[in-house]
Amino acid sequence: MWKFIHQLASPPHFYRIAQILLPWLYVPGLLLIGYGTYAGLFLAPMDYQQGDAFRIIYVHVPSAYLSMLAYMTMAVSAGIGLIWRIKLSHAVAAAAAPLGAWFTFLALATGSIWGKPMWGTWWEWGDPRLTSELIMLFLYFGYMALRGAIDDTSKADRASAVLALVGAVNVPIIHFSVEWWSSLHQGPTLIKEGGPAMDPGMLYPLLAMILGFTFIFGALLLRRVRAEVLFRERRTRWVKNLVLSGGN
Amino acid sequence: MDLSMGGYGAYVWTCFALAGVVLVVCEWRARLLQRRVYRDIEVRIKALGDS
Amino acid sequence: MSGEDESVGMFSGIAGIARRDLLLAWKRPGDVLNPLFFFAMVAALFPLAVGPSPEQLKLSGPAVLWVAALLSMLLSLNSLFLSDYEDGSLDQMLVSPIPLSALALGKTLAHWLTSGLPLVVVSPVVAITFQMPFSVTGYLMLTLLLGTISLSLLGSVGAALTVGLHRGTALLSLLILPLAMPILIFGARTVSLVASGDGVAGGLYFLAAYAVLTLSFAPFATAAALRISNE
Amino acid sequence: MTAQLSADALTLFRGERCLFQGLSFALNPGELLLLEGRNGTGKTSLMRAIAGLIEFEDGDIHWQGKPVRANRQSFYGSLVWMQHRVGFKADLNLVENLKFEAHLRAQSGQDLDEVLKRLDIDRLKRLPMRSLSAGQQRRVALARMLLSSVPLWLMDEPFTNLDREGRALVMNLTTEHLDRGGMCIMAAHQDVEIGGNVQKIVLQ
Repeated sequence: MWKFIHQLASPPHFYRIAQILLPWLYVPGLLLIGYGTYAGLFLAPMDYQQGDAFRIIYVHVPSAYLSMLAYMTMAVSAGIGLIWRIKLSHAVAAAAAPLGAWFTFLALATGSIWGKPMWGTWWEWGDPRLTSELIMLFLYFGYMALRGAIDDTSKADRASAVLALVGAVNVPIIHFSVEWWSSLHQGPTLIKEGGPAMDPGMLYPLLAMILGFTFIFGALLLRRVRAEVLFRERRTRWVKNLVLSGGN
Repeated sequence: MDLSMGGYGAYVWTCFALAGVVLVVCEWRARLLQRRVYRDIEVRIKALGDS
Repeated sequence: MSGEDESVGMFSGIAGIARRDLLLAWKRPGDVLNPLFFFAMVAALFPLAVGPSPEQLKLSGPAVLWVAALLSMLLSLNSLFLSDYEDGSLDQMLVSPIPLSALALGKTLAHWLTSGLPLVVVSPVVAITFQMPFSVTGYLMLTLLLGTISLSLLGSVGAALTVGLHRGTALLSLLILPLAMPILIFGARTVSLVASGDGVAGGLYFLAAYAVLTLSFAPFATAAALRISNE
Repeated sequence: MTAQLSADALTLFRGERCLFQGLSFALNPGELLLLEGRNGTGKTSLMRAIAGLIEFEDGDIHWQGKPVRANRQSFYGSLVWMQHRVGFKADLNLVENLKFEAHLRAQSGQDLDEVLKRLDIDRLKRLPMRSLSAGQQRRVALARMLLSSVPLWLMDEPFTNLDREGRALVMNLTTEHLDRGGMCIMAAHQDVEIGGNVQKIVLQ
């Protein structure tokens, strides 16, 4: 088992295996998203309070969930890279950040569009989730800016890893404090927490979307990590052989 | 099939379209990154030899 | 020739470096005063921009003072490790038997004493111009006291990460501001709550707990960041 | 018996460039290690890497048989480092600077005034560092080494900015330190006349 992990973490192996893995993530991901979109838009029953506008949650919730997942991926792999000095996991952290930022942006945009018919404004500071997402986006920007400011890859890896870990400690605190802050004036919330009360007809498409988005996130992550690995290993024999032989 | 989404069509469709755009952009950016790194290595090898 | 000596200890190291930085601040009072002037000026911008209505100023006072304090702390954080990095003192600190986290803590302590504490002291004067009653001012000082401790500690991590980078100033703000949001939220809201006559214990507990949390992890993160930045 | 300080198969990269590969040495009490080589050959980088400020790509340094990587603090308790940027605060005077140094590492207990007199900087005692010349600042860095009681001296280009008298002083002090059973690693691109046990590494 340990040997297998070690082998996977070796860049040439990872590079090859990731390529083989890609279709196994894309196909189920796209199928799930296809089903989720169709079922979410046309099959799921209408919410009696929000009408058809509630269907926005089928893209909002998965992207909000992914913005968290990407941050966790980033922080955990940065921590692993910092402690065990595994270069591959730094590459994962570097690849996760821009994806996380994009999904955070998507969560913010869809949340804001949802807010217009529901609250009558494009932006409602009273909603803790939107506010947390906004701070999340700033955290991603900070992380990517720090990475961009340091030329030396190994130095950038470790410095941004420290930042990611400090951020990871802070993320729950930020959520908690924003929650407290908005509770002071009884703001509206985007999604009701009533999980069990949700109609299965509404729930299954949502689960399909979340799972599908996660698969696609995995695929995008692998693609980016492959590029990162190629860049970091650009001076090694195997990369040169690969490029000389025109492989991919 | 109610494409107007009970009057909320503009909002709902914009959100789904936006999600599609973001996914496509992410995919495109990832491919672009890979291509760029690959081409840089090619240029390097041509310029400096493969030693 | 003994390698170890009892007189060189962690606490002596913390005290020593804090004393050195205080001495430096004493010889360059501008470094301490400029952020204070900045604080007062930012606070003065708001009444000028919003208008002189006393009701409005009273309402926005806690928020304005807190935002101004946060920005002023950021301003002074930028130079926290810069001169040590430039003149080679940081190298000397790195090869000392004193744990680097202890030295970082000492420097952060000095930073707080020369930037956080003066803000706490000056804040009542600025608060008067926002029509803040004296009963509320006490709470403003208390929240600033707890909040600036966390800001100094959290900021030292950012300062350590950006030391030696070009365009470090803007980057530092970008890194620290989102992390500092909880401090701002609890600091400013707690004062506002006092002003409107509500309970405040929750906010104060949070600020105290957060200060303890940052105290326990920030020095180590700062030390790790310094080693990386100084390569 | 294992050497006090030993390095095996060190490899160091700076950016894309490999500075050296498979470098090994061993140092025992009373010995001097001279690092020679033209500018840009990596003397300073090697020095910084020995001090643990940059990491070797490969290889390990052992202090008293234990890897430095895992026992940083005890290694740092045994060395003092004189580098190009002397590491003093320009706004503080000589005594204030040296007093602060006493918090950073073990002190030999030598009298400060005597040390300063020996280095011929006692009359500069109360001047802020910024008003001292580069050579005088180097002498203060020497005072830091004399005042500390550590066995290993790391000296990066100790002769820069010093006149002939100053250079002789550095050599005398180093010889004395070696005679006391100390060790020294010195990077220099000048002739060094220090008797005794001298090893040389020439970096290309």
